[in-house]
Amino acid sequence: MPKAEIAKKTLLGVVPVDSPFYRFHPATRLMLLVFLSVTPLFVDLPEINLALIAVALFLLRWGKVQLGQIKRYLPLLFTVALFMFTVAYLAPGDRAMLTPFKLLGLTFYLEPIWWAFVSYCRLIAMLFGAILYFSTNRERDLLVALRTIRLPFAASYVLALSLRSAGMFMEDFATIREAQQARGLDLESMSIADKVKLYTMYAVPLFAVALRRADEISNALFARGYTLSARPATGGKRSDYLRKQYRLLARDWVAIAAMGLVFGAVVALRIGWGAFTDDASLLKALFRWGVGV
Amino acid sequence: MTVRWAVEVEDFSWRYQQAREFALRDVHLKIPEGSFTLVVGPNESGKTTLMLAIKGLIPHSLPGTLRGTVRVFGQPVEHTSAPVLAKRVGYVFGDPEAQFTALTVEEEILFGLENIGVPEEEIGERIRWASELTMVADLLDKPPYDISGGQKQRVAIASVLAMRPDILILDEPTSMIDPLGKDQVVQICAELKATGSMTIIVVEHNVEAFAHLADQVVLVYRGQVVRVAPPQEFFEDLAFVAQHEVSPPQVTTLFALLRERGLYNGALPLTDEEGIAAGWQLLAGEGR
Amino acid sequence: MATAPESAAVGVSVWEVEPGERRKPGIVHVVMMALFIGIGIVVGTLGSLAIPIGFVSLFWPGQAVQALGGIWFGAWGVIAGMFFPFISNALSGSAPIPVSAAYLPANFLQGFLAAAGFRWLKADPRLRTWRDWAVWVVIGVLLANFLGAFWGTYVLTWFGLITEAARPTALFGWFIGNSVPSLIFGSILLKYVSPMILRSKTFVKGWLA
Amino acid sequence: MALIEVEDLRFQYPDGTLALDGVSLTIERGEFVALIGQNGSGKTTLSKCICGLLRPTGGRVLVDGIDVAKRGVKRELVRRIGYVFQNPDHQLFNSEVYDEIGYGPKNLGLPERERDALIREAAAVAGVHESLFHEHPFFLPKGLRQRVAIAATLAMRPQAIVVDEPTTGQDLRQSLEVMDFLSELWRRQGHTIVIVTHEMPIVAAYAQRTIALCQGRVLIDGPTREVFTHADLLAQTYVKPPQATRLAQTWTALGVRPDVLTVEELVAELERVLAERRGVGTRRAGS
Repeated sequence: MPKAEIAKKTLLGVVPVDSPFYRFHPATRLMLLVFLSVTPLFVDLPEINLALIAVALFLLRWGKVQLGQIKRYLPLLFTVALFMFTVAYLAPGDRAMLTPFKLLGLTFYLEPIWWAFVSYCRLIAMLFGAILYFSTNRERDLLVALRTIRLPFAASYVLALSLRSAGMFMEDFATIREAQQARGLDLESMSIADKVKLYTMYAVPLFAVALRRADEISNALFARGYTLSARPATGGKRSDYLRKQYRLLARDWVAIAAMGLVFGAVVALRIGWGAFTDDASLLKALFRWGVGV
Repeated sequence: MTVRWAVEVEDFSWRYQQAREFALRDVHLKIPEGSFTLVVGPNESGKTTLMLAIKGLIPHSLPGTLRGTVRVFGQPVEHTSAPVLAKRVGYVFGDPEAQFTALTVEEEILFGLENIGVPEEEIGERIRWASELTMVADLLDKPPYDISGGQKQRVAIASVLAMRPDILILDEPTSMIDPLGKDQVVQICAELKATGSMTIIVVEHNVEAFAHLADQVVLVYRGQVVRVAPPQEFFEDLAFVAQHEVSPPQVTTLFALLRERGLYNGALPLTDEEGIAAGWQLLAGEGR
Repeated sequence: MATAPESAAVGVSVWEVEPGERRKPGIVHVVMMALFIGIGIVVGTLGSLAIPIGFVSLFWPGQAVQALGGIWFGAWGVIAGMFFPFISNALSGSAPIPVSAAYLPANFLQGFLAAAGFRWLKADPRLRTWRDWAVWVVIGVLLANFLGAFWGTYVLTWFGLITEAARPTALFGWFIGNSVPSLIFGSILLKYVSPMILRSKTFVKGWLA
Repeated sequence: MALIEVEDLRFQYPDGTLALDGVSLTIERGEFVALIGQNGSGKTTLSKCICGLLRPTGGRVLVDGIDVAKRGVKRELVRRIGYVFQNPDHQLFNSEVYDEIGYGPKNLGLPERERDALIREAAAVAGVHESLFHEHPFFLPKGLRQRVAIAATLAMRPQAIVVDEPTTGQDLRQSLEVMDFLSELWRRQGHTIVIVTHEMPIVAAYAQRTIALCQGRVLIDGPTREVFTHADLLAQTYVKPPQATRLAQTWTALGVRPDVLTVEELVAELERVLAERRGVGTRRAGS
């Protein structure tokens, strides 16, 4: 029966069983998320953001993530693009100041369309940071990382508990849905209005279960000596066994330093020298040439 | 030799805040150190309330009206803090799912250890000890919600055992799990009893599985402790037991009925083994 | 409807602390906050995935969760409402972390306004009178969502995700798109779930307990 | 035609676990069946497939001739088979007991008068007193909530009901109450009853027929009395026959029947054997 596992389920997604990422400290991996999510804020130049996306894709491959998994983000990537370009088309701003061009018989304006493209590249680059993170980190890694950067135990504990409870509610949700079907609810032949009412039928049992669970869990916490301050019985500092299982190694420091340097350089170049604006974009030139303006 | 009492409940009454009636009335109960106690009685009779009082959840985190005292190793529970109580009394709840809060089995086990201030150097060793005893050592890396019901219950026990409490309370530990899981929980209890270092209290409907381990059986009925006796003696009066809505082991009922019919006059067996032997004696050994 | 005789005396507000009643924050509040973040993650994620328009929440029942959290669980609920969108946005891929961070003030307001409105004006979360309804609709839904949409669209233009010219339209769309599910989803929950919450230990009368 | 026909049923969960691996069986009208087996043996999956709550990945289930996986048959189906969940909290969502029980009939689009009659009848049968009709189900004790859940299922007048772990967490009296009540439905009203359970004494005392599953296949299926004589086979799915049966089986060499189910039966059996033996014994004593 046991088959060779290549992927492990987590509450938030799926991660590979074995990945070169795991050689890095969870805090380093969290830094990568921050780096990939924040750097695009300082970059307009779409080439660089596209390059960051390429880097994220490369890292996904390198990290042995099955690319099939990120398919679920595709509809979103598409609708976001559709939305942004439609907005740019319908509400371009003061038309007198803009450069019009024709395509497929419609009149577009260069600046808003181009700006939508620039923003889209930036947004997707940031999103890929999160996709990469949740595809290569388990919840436990997130906790260790947060504790390594000295988030108080109580806060990281609430986070762990809420992630765990999100998982439980997903399960409850599935059971509740079955329970409603068992009572003659035919989802397939329902109108939208009925589906809205459906929310109550899910929400009431969901909250009923949650209220009972709140009682049970708080009793369980008391039983195991947890107090609001999360300070141990002996007074003094709480030991942190989990965090001590991980050590920041030379390669972690190198990776963090590299990301820090690149980020610092980007910020300095952007603010000090006005670099990474879209003026320098070859794609923009290409685009202009393509639409003939 | 004087007996040291692990638990002394004196004149204890308790009413939950929104309830009209007292859940427990004038309860007296003493549990000797190192003993194994089986608590029986119908649902809503006050068994769990009594356990919550020993654990200190009453009155520490449940509102209500209290009379009398509960002492654990001589100390009134009311004046003992949660972390200190956690070291004294371990509590395993009936539904293992409901007490899990961590994302892996290992974190589940170490959570309590950090709460009671066990130093980091010792934590690893305690995790190993508790997980081996409960046969969950190979699950440490798994999420606690992604394992079977029996495994969940053993993880719950491990996470309490790791704190090495002086008293271990198991509140209906087998009610939610499959037959294999039940057997394993009973086996763990037997092993713990054999080490002799812990005072164990088990609340159960499944009397059949635990009766033979018990030093004393406590019957809670309508908010009162109505009987405390060693198991053999406890099940002697089957009419009394049945009247209080407790099901004795089938083997005990069997021989009690045979005795009523004048076919048997030995001691009432509590386990398969005792029953089988008594049966052979009865049928093959020329009756009396 | 709510014509059944209630044990609570007429005129006694659910927010009144009864004589002899001791209220202090406990573990159960922290646990409920965590569970509520969990519920928010589920509702928020499913809401975003159902109609994937990404960062713009055109049909996002999450605001209802924020408002209810504040009403039922006071500060605990407001905090929960501030942080669950971080996770649900990341999970559904609908907004990257910096955008989620920029939404924080709006997330705070969307929970806080309802919480404060119900407490200050002594409105009943079970929506028993027209006055309760008015407080809910005007403060909990319309005002909260207007401010939320105002700030949210500001964030979007700030990140260059929509054009300045599109902002009024986006604001209007966001406001309507969030108010409608809030009104439907939130009203139903207030009506049907509040009776359970009010009788539970987790209900918060003041801000912390 | 059998009420429930299961043909080569397979079910694979999205994570790849094969829960059912080719199950075939038929359940006739008016049977009282127990589904047993270790956790993960597939009993809950099977019972949910039978009620059309899970869509099988292979094979099919016919209830009264209707393929349960077909679209648009839900309403047809609930009038034939009802499912009671283990945790009533997952099922109850109305703020009054009366509406809760009436939810199913309302889904079926029945007129109010007819609905009211069904609700009152189902409540009476399930032991939910009319004085509870306006209570909030959430605040009732667990035993009562379970009854409300059963009443809600009964109100749709299904010919068969499937109950998942009816006695888990219940004490002696409550277990007997629930089981006696199901037994009554079966005996008096001719319902087909399927229970999913770990409690072998309950199976022995109530179920006419027992189906043991192991790793997604039928391990053994037959009259309960016969099934429990195969202790070695049942051990594969970690099920032990009730204590009375186990004891009897260790005394077969002494002339005790191996297929007793309850303590009462065993007492009678021992009396019989003893009486015989005493006859033999006196004779031997004389020699």
